[in-house]
Amino acid sequence: MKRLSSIYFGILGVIALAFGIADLLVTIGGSGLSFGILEIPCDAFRGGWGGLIILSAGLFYLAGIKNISEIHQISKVMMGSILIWIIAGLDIFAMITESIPGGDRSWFNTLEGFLETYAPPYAPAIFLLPFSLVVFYYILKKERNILKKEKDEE
Amino acid sequence: MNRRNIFLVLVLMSFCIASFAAVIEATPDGVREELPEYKLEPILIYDEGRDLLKITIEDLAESTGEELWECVCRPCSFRVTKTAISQLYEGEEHPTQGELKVIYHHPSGGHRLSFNYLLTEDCCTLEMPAGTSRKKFTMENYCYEFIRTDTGEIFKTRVKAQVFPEGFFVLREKVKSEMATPDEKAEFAKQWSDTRDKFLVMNSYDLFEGVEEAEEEAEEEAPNVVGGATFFSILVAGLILLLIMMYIRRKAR
Amino acid sequence: MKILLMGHPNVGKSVLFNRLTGANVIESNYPGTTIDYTKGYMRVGGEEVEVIDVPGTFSLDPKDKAEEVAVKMLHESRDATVICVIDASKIERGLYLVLEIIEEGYPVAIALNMWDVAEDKNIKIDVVNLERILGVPVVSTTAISGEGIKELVSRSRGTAQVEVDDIFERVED
Amino acid sequence: MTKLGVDERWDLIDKISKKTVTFGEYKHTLKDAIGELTVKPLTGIPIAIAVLYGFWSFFSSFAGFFTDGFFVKLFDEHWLLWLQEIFPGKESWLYYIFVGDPSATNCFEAFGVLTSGFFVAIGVVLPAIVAFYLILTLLEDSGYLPRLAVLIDTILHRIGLHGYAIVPTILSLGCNVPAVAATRILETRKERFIMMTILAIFIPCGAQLGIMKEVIPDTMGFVIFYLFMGYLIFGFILNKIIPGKTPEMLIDVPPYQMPTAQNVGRKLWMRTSSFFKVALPFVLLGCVIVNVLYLTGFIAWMGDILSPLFIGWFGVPSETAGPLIAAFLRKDLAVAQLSAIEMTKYQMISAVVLVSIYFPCVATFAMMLREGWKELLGSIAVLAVVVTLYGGLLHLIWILLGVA
Repeated sequence: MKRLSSIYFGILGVIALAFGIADLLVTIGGSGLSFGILEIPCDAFRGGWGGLIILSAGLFYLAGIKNISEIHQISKVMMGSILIWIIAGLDIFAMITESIPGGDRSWFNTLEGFLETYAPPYAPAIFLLPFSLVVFYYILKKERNILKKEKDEE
Repeated sequence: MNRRNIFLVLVLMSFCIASFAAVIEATPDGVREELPEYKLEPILIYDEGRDLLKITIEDLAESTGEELWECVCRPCSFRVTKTAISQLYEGEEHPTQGELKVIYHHPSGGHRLSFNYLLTEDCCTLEMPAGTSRKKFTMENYCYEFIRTDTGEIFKTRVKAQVFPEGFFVLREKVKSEMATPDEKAEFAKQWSDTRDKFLVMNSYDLFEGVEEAEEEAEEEAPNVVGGATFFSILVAGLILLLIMMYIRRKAR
Repeated sequence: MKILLMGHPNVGKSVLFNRLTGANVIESNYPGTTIDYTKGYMRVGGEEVEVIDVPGTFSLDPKDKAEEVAVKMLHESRDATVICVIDASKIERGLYLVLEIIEEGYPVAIALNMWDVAEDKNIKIDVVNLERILGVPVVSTTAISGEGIKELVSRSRGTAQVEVDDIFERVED
Repeated sequence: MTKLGVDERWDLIDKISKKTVTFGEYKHTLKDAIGELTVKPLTGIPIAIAVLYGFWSFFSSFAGFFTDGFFVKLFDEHWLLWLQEIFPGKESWLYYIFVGDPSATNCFEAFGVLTSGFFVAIGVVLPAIVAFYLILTLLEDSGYLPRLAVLIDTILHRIGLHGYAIVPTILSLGCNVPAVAATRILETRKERFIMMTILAIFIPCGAQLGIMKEVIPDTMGFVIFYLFMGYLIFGFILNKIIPGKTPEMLIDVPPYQMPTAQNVGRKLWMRTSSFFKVALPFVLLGCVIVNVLYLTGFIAWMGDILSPLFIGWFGVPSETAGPLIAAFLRKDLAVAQLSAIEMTKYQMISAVVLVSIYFPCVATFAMMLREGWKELLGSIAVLAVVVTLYGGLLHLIWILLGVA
């Protein structure tokens, strides 16, 4: 089980690292890029600053995969996920705050307009989000077998 | 270790400089000299002294030191300036030199000299788009932004793709780097002459994007409601799941 | 009746204070200094009780302005009952201040706060025995969730002065 | 009452704890491991960067949602039109002060107390302040803020402040008024003076950041970077000049815990209401005074006197004298007035930097007065030096860049 999770988070770390570097390069490059539903933003805030954070999330993952069952190593993996949640979460929050007001036409957005703000393309962080949630499963499993061990001791 | 870095940087720099200087922009040989039948209105523009100049395309070619048939850039910059003026100024209104600014993306002397002559030196700025150089042109080089400084109005346009024949730039690159075969050169000379003539003959809304006369309604790509709906439902489902899990954990404690 | 809430900084004193006093809270400034403290009121058994959230202090010999104010406030209210808030996961540090206040002759009640943190860290405290030795009410509380607050309030009203020498005896047997 | 000596007390405590406390085998929980990550510099700094990104992103989405989404529409299409209709005496100076110039299409440019005063106070500043204090309280209650302070202590110590000075600094991004109040956390007068001065001068307040975002979106990055550099440099200089030493920082870092909604709500309410009780009256008062000064031509007169200084030394057109003086009362209005003046991009950067350095808004001025008038005079002296030096330096940079 341990081997599988360190491989999983190793791959996730490399992908996050790649996305972070892509963000930074695109921002330096000057014009945004998009392939299908993935869009790499080119503004200094989301691309540059955000890219830097996704990059460090990747580093956290990679730093955490060696003998992953040890508590300090899981915390690094967990921190990698937390960084991704910050970026992706706030991107989604930005989408939500964008979708509700109706601009100059009406007070509130039309349903079609509302849904349209959630349409692709999305920033890289949102693609990493579902994969970063796997760390929860791993922690819950670890807690369950700690409880089991305690029960065996009593 | 850092000695190796410095060496690496030096190599890189020299490579850039070499490639940059290689290309000298000139008229390709074997070009048709006779010009087609064309009728172009002169550009009307006040100079600093407030008297109205009438600049025809021939004056432009003469004053910038080349025969009209020798260059594509002069007709192109003439026509794009003429179009911009017709878009930014109504009826009897004419621009004054120094009041109309242009940002162009074509590094050739033809463009620079023409714009400087038409609009005066400090109104013209060249910005090289990423990924293009003197040797390698793309459609990106044929975009222009005209700014009326008194009102702040901006007219953005670019040459339409169909003005350049298929594979024109690839062929040009080959010719420029002396790797073209003789008949490729001849083919390029022919395409080059055709393009030049188009700038003399075609009317402006066929040459340039965003010109009102032929109002082709840009179909606003349909809002991707379906994509938005799926993402939103996944989001809501995820949140509900999270709340249930939190509730269970609190209950368990 | 007046209650002083004392203890180290960051042991959850103000959270406990919010629990005790509800909404009617006044942010005031100790005269002559720039140190703020909050004062509030609560009704216990039909009686109006004034509760003061004293600035955090590590001991009764002050090392900075805030501690000076804490000691002054203590000495100004001779008749007050003191609720000492201790971080249950770091009990020894808390007891030092408790003993100092007991020596000053104030009736004291102890709130072993952050009880949940102590449990997470697997620290077990024999509250009954501690109460027997110190001779003052000791109540385990988790201010954030509100557990133990009612018991703390009711038992702190009945507390009385205690002699340090008696504690010495009780700790032996 | 027998008094114990220190050692006797510790013996007694040992005896008591032996009898009552049994330590189970203490396993490092995940929470502690993560806590450690946030404090150690190598891993702590990227986390701090991420938290500040979160802080800023939440702030702009939240504030944007209310301001651009609803308040702009509410104020411009309903409040302004209604006021312009019912307010008596179109041309009278009373009308001019309260409603501003009748031809204005949006509250932002009307410059009347009831129109742009209210719009800025409620439309722009309220959401900014609420968003701001919400995040700050969450960081405080969760226990992350003290750790951030520990992390930043080394950097801040070089400019004579200790880690906890990060709190007033972040606070002043919301509004300078609570920040000046928050400087009370610092112990010595020297630290408090340094903090108050560089805070009032270099950190633009929330409302002004909002307006900057609208007026000069592309060059905003330069302005903030430039101000932040000033913050560090002048902090360093002040620390060297003023006698006295800065004490070592003694912070007790609390364990991480989930902030409770009730506690956060109470703190948020207390801070926002205290802002409105203290700052809002001054904001509106400032608006009245600015209009009166404009009406009586005082600002124009001041402009002529100062114009050699502006053109020669700062390299900005003389019309900016008006907004600069208005900046004393209301920084955010000044930035808006600047956008109406015709100048090059670089002059605009200088002008906005000057306006944000030039003077804290009158509400901050009053708060500093409350802290002690000697400090206030000291701050004004430092301010005068900073303005001439910094403004001239910027102008020099533009000249060297050949863009003057």
